Amino acid sequence: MTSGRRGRLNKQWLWVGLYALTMAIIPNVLANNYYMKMLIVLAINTIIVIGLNLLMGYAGQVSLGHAAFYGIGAYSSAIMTTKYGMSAWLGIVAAILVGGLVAYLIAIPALRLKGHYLAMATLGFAEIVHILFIELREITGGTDGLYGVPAPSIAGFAFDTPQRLYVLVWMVLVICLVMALNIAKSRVGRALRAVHGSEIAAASMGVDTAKYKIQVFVLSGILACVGGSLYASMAGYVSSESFTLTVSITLVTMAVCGGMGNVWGAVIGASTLTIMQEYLKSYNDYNLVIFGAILILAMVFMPQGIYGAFSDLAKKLKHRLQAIPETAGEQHAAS
Amino acid sequence: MPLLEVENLRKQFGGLMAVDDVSFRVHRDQIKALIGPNGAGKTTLFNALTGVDKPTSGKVLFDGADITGKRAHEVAEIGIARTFQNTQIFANMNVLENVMVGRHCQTKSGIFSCMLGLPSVRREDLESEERAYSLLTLVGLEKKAKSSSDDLPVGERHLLEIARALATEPKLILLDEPAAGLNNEETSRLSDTIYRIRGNGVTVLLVEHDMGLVMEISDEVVVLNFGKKIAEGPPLLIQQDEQVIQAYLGQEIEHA
Amino acid sequence: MQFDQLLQFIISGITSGSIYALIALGFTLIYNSTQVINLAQGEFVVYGGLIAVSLYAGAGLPLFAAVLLSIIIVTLIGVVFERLAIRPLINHSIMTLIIVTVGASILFKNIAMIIWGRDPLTIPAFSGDDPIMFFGASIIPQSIWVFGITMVTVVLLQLFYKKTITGKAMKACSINQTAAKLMGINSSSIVLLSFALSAAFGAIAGVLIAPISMVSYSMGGFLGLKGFAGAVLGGLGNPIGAVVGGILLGILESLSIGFIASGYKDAVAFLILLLVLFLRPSGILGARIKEKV
Amino acid sequence: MKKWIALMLVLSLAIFAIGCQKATKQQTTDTTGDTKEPYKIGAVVSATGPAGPLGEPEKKTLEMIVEQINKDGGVDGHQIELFIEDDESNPTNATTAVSKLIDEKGVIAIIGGTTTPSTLAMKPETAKVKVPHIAMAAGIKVTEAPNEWIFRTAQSDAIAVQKVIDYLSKTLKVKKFAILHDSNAFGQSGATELQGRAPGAGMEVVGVESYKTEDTDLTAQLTKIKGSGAEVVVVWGTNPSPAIAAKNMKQLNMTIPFVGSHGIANKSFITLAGTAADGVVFPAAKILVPASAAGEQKDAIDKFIADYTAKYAEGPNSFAGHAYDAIHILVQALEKAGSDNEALRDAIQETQGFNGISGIFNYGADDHDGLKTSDMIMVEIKDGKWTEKK
Repeated sequence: MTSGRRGRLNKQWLWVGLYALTMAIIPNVLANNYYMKMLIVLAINTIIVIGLNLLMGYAGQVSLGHAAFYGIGAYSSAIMTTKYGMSAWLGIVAAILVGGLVAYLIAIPALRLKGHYLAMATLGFAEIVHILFIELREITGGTDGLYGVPAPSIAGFAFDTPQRLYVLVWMVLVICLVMALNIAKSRVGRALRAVHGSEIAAASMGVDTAKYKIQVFVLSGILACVGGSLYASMAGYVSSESFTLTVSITLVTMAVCGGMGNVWGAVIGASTLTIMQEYLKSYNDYNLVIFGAILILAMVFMPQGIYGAFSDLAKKLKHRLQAIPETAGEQHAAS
Repeated sequence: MPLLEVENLRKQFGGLMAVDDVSFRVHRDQIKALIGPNGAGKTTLFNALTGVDKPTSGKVLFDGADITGKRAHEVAEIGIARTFQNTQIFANMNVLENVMVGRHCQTKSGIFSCMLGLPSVRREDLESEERAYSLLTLVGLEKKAKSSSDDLPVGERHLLEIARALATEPKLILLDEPAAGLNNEETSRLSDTIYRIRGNGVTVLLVEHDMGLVMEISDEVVVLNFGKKIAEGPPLLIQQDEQVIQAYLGQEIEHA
Repeated sequence: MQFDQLLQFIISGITSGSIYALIALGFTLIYNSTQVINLAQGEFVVYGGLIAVSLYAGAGLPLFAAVLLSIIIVTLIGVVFERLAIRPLINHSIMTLIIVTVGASILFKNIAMIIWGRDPLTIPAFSGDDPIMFFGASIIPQSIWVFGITMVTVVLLQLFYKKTITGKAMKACSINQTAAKLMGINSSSIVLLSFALSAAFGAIAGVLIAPISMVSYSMGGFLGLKGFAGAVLGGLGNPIGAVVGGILLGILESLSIGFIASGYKDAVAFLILLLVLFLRPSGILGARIKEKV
Repeated sequence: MKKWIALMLVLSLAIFAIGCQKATKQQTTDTTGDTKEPYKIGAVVSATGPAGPLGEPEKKTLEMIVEQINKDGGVDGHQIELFIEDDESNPTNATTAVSKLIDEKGVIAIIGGTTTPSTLAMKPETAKVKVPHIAMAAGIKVTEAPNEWIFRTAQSDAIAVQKVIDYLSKTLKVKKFAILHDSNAFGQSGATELQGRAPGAGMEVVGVESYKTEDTDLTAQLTKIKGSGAEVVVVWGTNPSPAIAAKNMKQLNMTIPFVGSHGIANKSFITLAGTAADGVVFPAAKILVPASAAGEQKDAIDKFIADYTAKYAEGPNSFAGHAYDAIHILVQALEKAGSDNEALRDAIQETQGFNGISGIFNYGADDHDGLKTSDMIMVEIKDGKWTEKK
């Protein structure tokens, strides 16, 4: 039995390796700034959605406010580098610290709320943050935003082109993915899923539900901040318009479409939707009409998300394959 | 010293006194039953004991220590585990993982070591898995270890909850109507399981409607009616208690 | 601050608040029957307004006919939406259904953009633009329409819940769906009815605000957000709570313009909303959520 | 069953959309045989999202003008191939759109964006790869240094604001005014500039109130302004909010003058505000009152209005004018210097006396805005019509 478990784990790391390899090969095939930028955006979305999936898919706590953390990460980096002349690395550290602290402070009261009340609270929080981005002009540059955010560099090597920055983003992405997978299959991952399954039963098993809810909220907030910080380095420019409610909802949509409660679901959801959104842009005014329709259909036909649909399909195929020898034999006899 | 002492416990919801001044003791290695007509306050009492609800007044002592008003997860860590009348299975996990959640109190890895996948985490995980597996064997669910817990029939859900509660390695286990939804054969297997649990040194307090089972396995019975304790004693005495008969008869007349 | 100024702030707040309240009512109905937050609720408002504009200015119908017909059309849209997208998923997770409503809101919004264009449109006020003075504060007749119809709607809804069999069934469904099903209540037709009614409420809000604030294809998200906030503030699931929450939100915004700073009005309103939730996790008039074990 | 119906509905919708797409593509590629390589030009506009009403006419204008130029034989025999990207009013999209245009499509110059945040997001991108960039956004920071590669055709907020300040202090001769502005980039930039310039003209800003673009009622803000002792209220935003403000002022019986921004320089404002629009004064390009222009500029404006109206069955607004100016300035420079980026940039910078819709452009090494306050006029709405206010 334990050997079976080992086998499964190894297979999982095989997937991680394949994924990391693919993500590393793509830039060699599609080497232009545009594709690189889209790939960076895709990777950033993936990082954020992985966090969101831990929060929503595993622990069952809805957040409609992750654009706020995305923005806090981006603004922290931008402010630290452009206003205080710190290095981009310190910007990222600042983003993590500020974002983590804010997430912690909001999590304590907010996670006492349930379901849609929690959704509203996170949404309200994100709206407040968005307004602060606009109104605190001294710090945030108001609606003009902040520009001239430098790219990080190591010993003279600056990650200042999309190609170079992608290397950094790729590393962060793989690290986040591995960490998320580790959490998912661990004691903490089970505790999170228990909180989702039944909060009372989880508590009765000794799971400190409040603690884990706060931890996972802070973790997902930090991942969004990291994403924001990388975004600031890529764009060199930060403005409040990039962190609206629409962005929060898009992130949640990615998590749900990919498949909740599975880290790979987050990867699939973020990648598919990012590519699809960009591709559909060529349809101009019809772009979002098609996107909306696809979204509805995706949910109608794959209510468990893409990952859920495919794992169901795989299971069915497996059953079929196991059943084939007998039925095939019968068919031969009949003919 | 008794394992569990309940002293003058009260729980009030608005104007309703759901548990009213109840006191009783559970001794080590006992199987004690808590019975009473519907709405007598049994589950409320369980909730108050396990920290799901805060008691309005009164005291709960466990192993001599005051645990009144402790939160549910703290109560579990101290050594009281429970099952639920409306089963609270983690439907998003398979059967084995459900039991592994029960190992939570007995393991330590925090979020950082889990994130990094440290060797200690892996060791702990394997240990939990093995222990969970043997508990599933105890309740007879080992064949379903990898199935989705959401597909289990009601009776097996109760068994799974028992295995999960045992995984916390409690000194006292509270079973809330474990026989609900079981057929006769399953019920008799359940009573074997309960004996085995006690055999492993775990004290049992159960709420149950199946009087046959209660009278068969319990050492002592506490009877609640309208939140008040109306009788306590060995099964044979309880069966003859005038007040108890009244309480149950009264209910039957109401129902008819 | 002078009294008439304060009164004007409160009247301004009630004007916007009544609109939020009507939208919040729509949220409440769908929430009660499905536990779903319909993020396309704001689009019903937009369609109500825009279709009325087309019927009035485009097809040349009399104002009241245009308004009425628009409400009917939007109700039908709500019905079709429920049949095609909600019905097949009714037993799936609430998050899945919410994403369906997200998809619907994107779809509706951009179809509206293609049909009606990007510029805001308007219809004339129901009974003129001449303001009415009220203790030194002024109010336009359309605002009275908004407030009045909101009140009438909530009263009718209460009567419907209390006096009619369908209404009672609807209420039963909101309290306990399984039990209602066991009692022989056809919960799927209740869900359909709730979508129809909440589309109608949205459309009513749309035709009422078209003369005051104009309608454009893009305003649905914003209105939906305010309606949702109002519904949560009042306590999800309670129609009276929705109205109280919506109007309170409007007043909060307008008072924070008066006493704090207009740039922060939404921030202040949301901050108070958060504080209310932290103190009363189920809103002002919401029932306490209690898990039964 | 219902699932399949829904699927079919959407599939047909998708096929329909693809059809439309093909149709428009055919339009742009339907050119007569030529030997020279086409010039590829990219544009980023906010055709959808909150800034859609501004970006859409820009897009239409660009398409129309490029079609005209190609029909007339192109630029020195080069056809123009135009690629337009919609940033959905989101600066994140603008940065990727610029890369798409430059790296994938290989454009030699960029026009856009519509909004200041989008343009500011694009600015470092075009500068990095040294592609000439003509912006259509008004924010002052757009052409602030470093501005080697960026020019613009929209009147900078500085000009529009100066026009308003002059009007307030010289024509109306008031001492105190209040500002009501949108909290978006357009409104915030205008408000900041107004506050900065008021003291220099001997005026005091007695109230600054803001609103969100979607707000349904502005009486609360106006009530506060009413109590502030302002002699004029300056409303800085785009439709529909200024129209709501005009109506709300009437409701509150506020008789002080309403001075708008160039954001309401379109018919929509008059339609929405109805009689409340009467007497509203705002700065605008001369396209609103073509009679205010003279000579060649007037001819250009007249022709543009005629062409645009003929093609789209509606009149162009001043945002359409920004696009007209941008594409024409670019084409002139291409004719002069060809497609080499340095040469093209220098040629744009040397643009002198170009008769555009928004004014007569004179770029220079220190001036990438090219317009003066005299290129704008103050317009008053009288009986639903625009007239020049002198």
